Amino acid sequence: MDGLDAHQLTALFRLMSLRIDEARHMLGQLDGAIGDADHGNSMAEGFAAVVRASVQASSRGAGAGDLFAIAADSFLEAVGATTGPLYASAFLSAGQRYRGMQSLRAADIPGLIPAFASGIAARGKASAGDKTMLDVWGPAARAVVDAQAAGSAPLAVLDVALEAAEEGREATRAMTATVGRASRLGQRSLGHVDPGAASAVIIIAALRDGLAVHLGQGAG
Amino acid sequence: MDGLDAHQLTALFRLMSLRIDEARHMLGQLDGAIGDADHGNSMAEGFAAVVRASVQASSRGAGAGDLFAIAADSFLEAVGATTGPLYASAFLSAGQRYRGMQSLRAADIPGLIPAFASGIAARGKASAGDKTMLDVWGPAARAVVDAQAAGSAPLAVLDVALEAAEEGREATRAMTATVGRASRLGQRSLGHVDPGAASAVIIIAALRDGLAVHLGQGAG
Amino acid sequence: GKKLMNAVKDLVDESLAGALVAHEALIAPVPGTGRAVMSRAGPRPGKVGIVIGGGAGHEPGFWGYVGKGLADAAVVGNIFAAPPPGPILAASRAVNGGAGLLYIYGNFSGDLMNFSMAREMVEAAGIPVRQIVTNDDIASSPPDNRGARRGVAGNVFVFRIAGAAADLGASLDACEAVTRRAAQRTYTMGLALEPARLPDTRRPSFDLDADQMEIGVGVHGEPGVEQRPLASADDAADLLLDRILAEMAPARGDRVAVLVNSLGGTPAMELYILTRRIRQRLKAHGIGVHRTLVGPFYTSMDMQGVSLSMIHLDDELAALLDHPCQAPALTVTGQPT
Amino acid sequence: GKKLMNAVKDLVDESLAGALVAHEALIAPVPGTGRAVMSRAGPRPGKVGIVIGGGAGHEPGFWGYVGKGLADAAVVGNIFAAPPPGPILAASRAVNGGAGLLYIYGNFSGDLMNFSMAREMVEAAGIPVRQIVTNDDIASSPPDNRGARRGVAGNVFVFRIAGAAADLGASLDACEAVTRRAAQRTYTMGLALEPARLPDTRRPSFDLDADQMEIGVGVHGEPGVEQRPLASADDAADLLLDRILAEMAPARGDRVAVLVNSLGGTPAMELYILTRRIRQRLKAHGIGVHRTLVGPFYTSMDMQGVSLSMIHLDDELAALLDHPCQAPALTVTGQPT
Ligand SMILES: Nc1ncnc2c1ncn2[C@@H]1O[C@H](COP(=O)(O)OP(=O)(O)O)[C@@H](O)[C@H]1O
Ligand SMILES: Nc1ncnc2c1ncn2[C@@H]1O[C@H](COP(=O)(O)OP(=O)(O)O)[C@@H](O)[C@H]1O
Ligand SMILES: [Mg+2]
Ligand SMILES: [Mg+2]
Ligand SMILES: [Mg+2]
Ligand SMILES: [Mg+2]
Repeated sequence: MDGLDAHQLTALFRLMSLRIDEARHMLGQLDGAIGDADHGNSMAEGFAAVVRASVQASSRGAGAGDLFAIAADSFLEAVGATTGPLYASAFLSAGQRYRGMQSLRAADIPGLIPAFASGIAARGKASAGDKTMLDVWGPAARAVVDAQAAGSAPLAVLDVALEAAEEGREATRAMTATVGRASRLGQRSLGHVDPGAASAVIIIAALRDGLAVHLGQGAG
Repeated sequence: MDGLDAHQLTALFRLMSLRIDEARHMLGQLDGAIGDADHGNSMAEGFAAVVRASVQASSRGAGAGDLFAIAADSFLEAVGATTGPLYASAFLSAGQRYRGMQSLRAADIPGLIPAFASGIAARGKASAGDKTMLDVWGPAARAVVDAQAAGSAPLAVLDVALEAAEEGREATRAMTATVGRASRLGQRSLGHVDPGAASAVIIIAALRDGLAVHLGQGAG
Repeated sequence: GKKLMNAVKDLVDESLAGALVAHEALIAPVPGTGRAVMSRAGPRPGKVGIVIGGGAGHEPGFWGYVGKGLADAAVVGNIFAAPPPGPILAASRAVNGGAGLLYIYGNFSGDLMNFSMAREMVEAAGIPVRQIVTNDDIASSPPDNRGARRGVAGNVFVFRIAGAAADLGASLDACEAVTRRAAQRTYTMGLALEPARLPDTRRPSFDLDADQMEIGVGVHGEPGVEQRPLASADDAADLLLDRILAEMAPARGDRVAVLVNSLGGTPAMELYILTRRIRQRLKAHGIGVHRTLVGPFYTSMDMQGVSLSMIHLDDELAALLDHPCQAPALTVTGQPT
Repeated sequence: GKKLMNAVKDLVDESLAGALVAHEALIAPVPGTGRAVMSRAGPRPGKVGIVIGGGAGHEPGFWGYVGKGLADAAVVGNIFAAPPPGPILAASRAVNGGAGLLYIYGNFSGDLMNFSMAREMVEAAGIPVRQIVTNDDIASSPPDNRGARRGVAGNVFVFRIAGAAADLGASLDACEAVTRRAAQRTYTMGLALEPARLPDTRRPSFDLDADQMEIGVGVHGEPGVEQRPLASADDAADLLLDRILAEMAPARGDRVAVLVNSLGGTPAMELYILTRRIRQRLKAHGIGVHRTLVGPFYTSMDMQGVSLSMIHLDDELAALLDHPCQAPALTVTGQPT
């Protein structure tokens, strides 16, 4: 019962979708302060589309590894915007990592984070400190790699990733946006949490809690 | 010192203008409740134009009796609207009554009211009870005629005219508008004072007070 | 309640001045008055002159409908107040082409009095004048008292018909007859989400709660006939359309033209949502739509809300609607739109 | 915060559906997607295809600029969100006339990414694509970093130039070159009196006190660059114009075209007051105005406010602006306007 098949991976996506949906207004408000207030809607619609497509694909017998490309497509076409291409790249990069796998082992799950980080970095070409979601995905990915190298168990890896993610999110407060919509505010973006950073933390937390549930260990 | 020359008549118009201007917002609010809220502005601009034209005309040596046609014209062209033609007719009708007079005697002054009433009635073709300014000018005009027939002094005549005017204004509350803009409200106009009735009372009160000042008897 | 303006007293003159420069190729001031504009295309000898007008605050009404194939002159009063006879007279003289004049204006006591006074003076000068007093606003009086109704956004169709007929060389009698038929076959109903605010006081012209809409508003901030809880776009569209269809009573296969009008503060996105519903329902009724106009054609300053106007066409009216025109607020080319 | 709408999730689709019926003679859906429209006049073999687009909420942007002499297709995303590659791809295929495609869109990271992804796919199918990324909003970044600026209402001029050039048969190279020059010579600056309200929350997209205005707002409810006390119309016009003139640096005798744009909730009366001032000042500077557009051309839902756009013309650009076009939101006839 250690592995996640397509249905179980879909359940993981559903948890992400649920958590993002709960945070929809909060994310909209964060985006409103420095952008156009739609980040909550974009993320919520994107993940809802991912869940719909994953349910269909897994009921057609798709393998867990096949879901990522499907997720990429459905997120992208439901959302467009900045987050559509970024998370589509994230899912595609994960899809490459897990290509052909019928189910993912628990030990494979933390690897999602570096995969997402590299997909987002490749598409968005942001640098650390630009006040974007990469300021969460980047540190979280490094935390995963370090913890795996130290031999930590999957959930423990995700625990340190989440910690790094939260630190990354808080660090965006002190950054001035230099890419994306908020960059036009210049110094006025200072003091505000980046919305994309905030939603990234929610996804990572859902990943951790979803894996914990799957492993029968409850939410952290 | 009993008569009013053009300058003194202009002073009377100026008092009307002043009083109407003070009531501008109140009249706008009354009109807002059942019409388009512009009655205060229309009346204020109309009387301001009357004063400007009368000052010019009297400094050019016009007689008091000549001012009325000039007032009619300036009121009309400054205002348009419903009140423009109505008060233009009122002034023209007074102009006919006082045609050729260099100055008006105090005893001539109350006659302004029936002159105004007949001018307004001729132009607007409203009936008593239609909830218009005529529900003030009509009763006030009858009060003037009755008091003059009874031999009252000019100020006393204006006192009873004002009383009748105020009663007429209050009576419009219980009327349903059947002409003018407010007629489209049907029963919803009930309970509201007609703005044109309210401004008519102000003019009559200014006429009374202006004559009192002129006669050295102070405001009533 | 914020507005971009300078002194309140200059509001009308300054916005008119802006219209005259923005559309200088199409319209020009009428000599001798600051409150009337005329078409650069007119007057044409032998053509009936069309003079329209009313209070300010309805921009692009009325100057937006002056141009070739539309009105020859527009006269503008103070905010929500009929223009006095002076500028009407000046406009009448300026656009007289020797074939008589047709005045078109909404049914308001002020407009009636001032245009009638001007008409008397113009006729005294030997120029024949006919008047069409529009009364398309079905909310403002019951059908058996149609003559008491206000004239509102449906004016756009009436101006259009008169302008086209005159441009095609119709006589004064013929212009008057077809314009009167157009006016009789035009129906409008409006609703507001927020009242207009008067420029001087910035106060709302009527009170409306945060969850209410006002049904049957006029275009001068007059209150409507009832308040209802704010409805969905589809329900709002139905409410307007049902009332109009009930009076117009078109048969399957009949044709109409439709105007979904912003009262000033309602943006295009919302107008088009209503348009969609209205067109769906007309289709279900088997009613053809010859032309659909959507936008701020006849406003009530910054009022938030919409009005729906429909004209019940016959072949002649439909053809006149297709006749080319070019004016600041309405251009019809030979091409389909 | 009241809006006429049905379910929030249907807002974009329903308003697009309304546009398609209201302007059915001019625009049609692109096959295979619900989020793109194409001109009934195209595609024309041998003509460069112009594809424009961006988020919804800017109505009549973007579909209002599709028609003969303007864009061939417009792609629309969710509210204030760039469209995904799918409908861009569908539109590209639908309007390909064999002479290549020109994409024109505003400089936002979402639009850049999605249009670029679509472009890769279209080019992989053997159709050459060029892109013009507009950045006319001078408030959004200093002149030495013009490439970081947003693309806003000045798009109307850029679409117009590209559409005219393509209609006249220019090659893809030539279309791209003249459109790029137009984009480089276009400047916009906006200010808001009231923020837009998002349809789902009805919350203002930024906070603004009752006596303040927000200078340098974008068209997506992004906050501007500073707040100031609400100014008179003339001062507001000066503020916008001064900034634009400082960058454009036109010489006496130069010519421009002007767009005084409502951001959604500002009525015509106010726009024309600003227009008057802007034209007066341009005249004082000896700058000729070739064309003036006034109205809700590029909105930000129901935001109250205005933007001023100006394009610094040369002979070729001026001639292209005069080339006839017919689209839902802009008709230019052979006649002067
Ligand atoms: N180039 C980029 N790389 C990574 N993340 C980015 C980039 N540009 C923007 N972002 C992220 O996108 C978020 C905004 O997303 P969203 O509001 O959905 O899109 P939009 O800005 O198009 O409205 C920002 O908070 C930021 O985290
Ligand atoms: N036919 C009429 N005869 C007399 N008074 C009238 C008539 N029609 C309207 N009124 C008066 O005009 C007043 C409204 O004037 P005003 O607000 O200035 O004009 P408008 O209704 O054109 O905005 C009403 O309160 C009423 O007293
Ligand atoms: Mg955003
Ligand atoms: Mg009034
Ligand atoms: Mg009025
Ligand atoms: Mg966005």
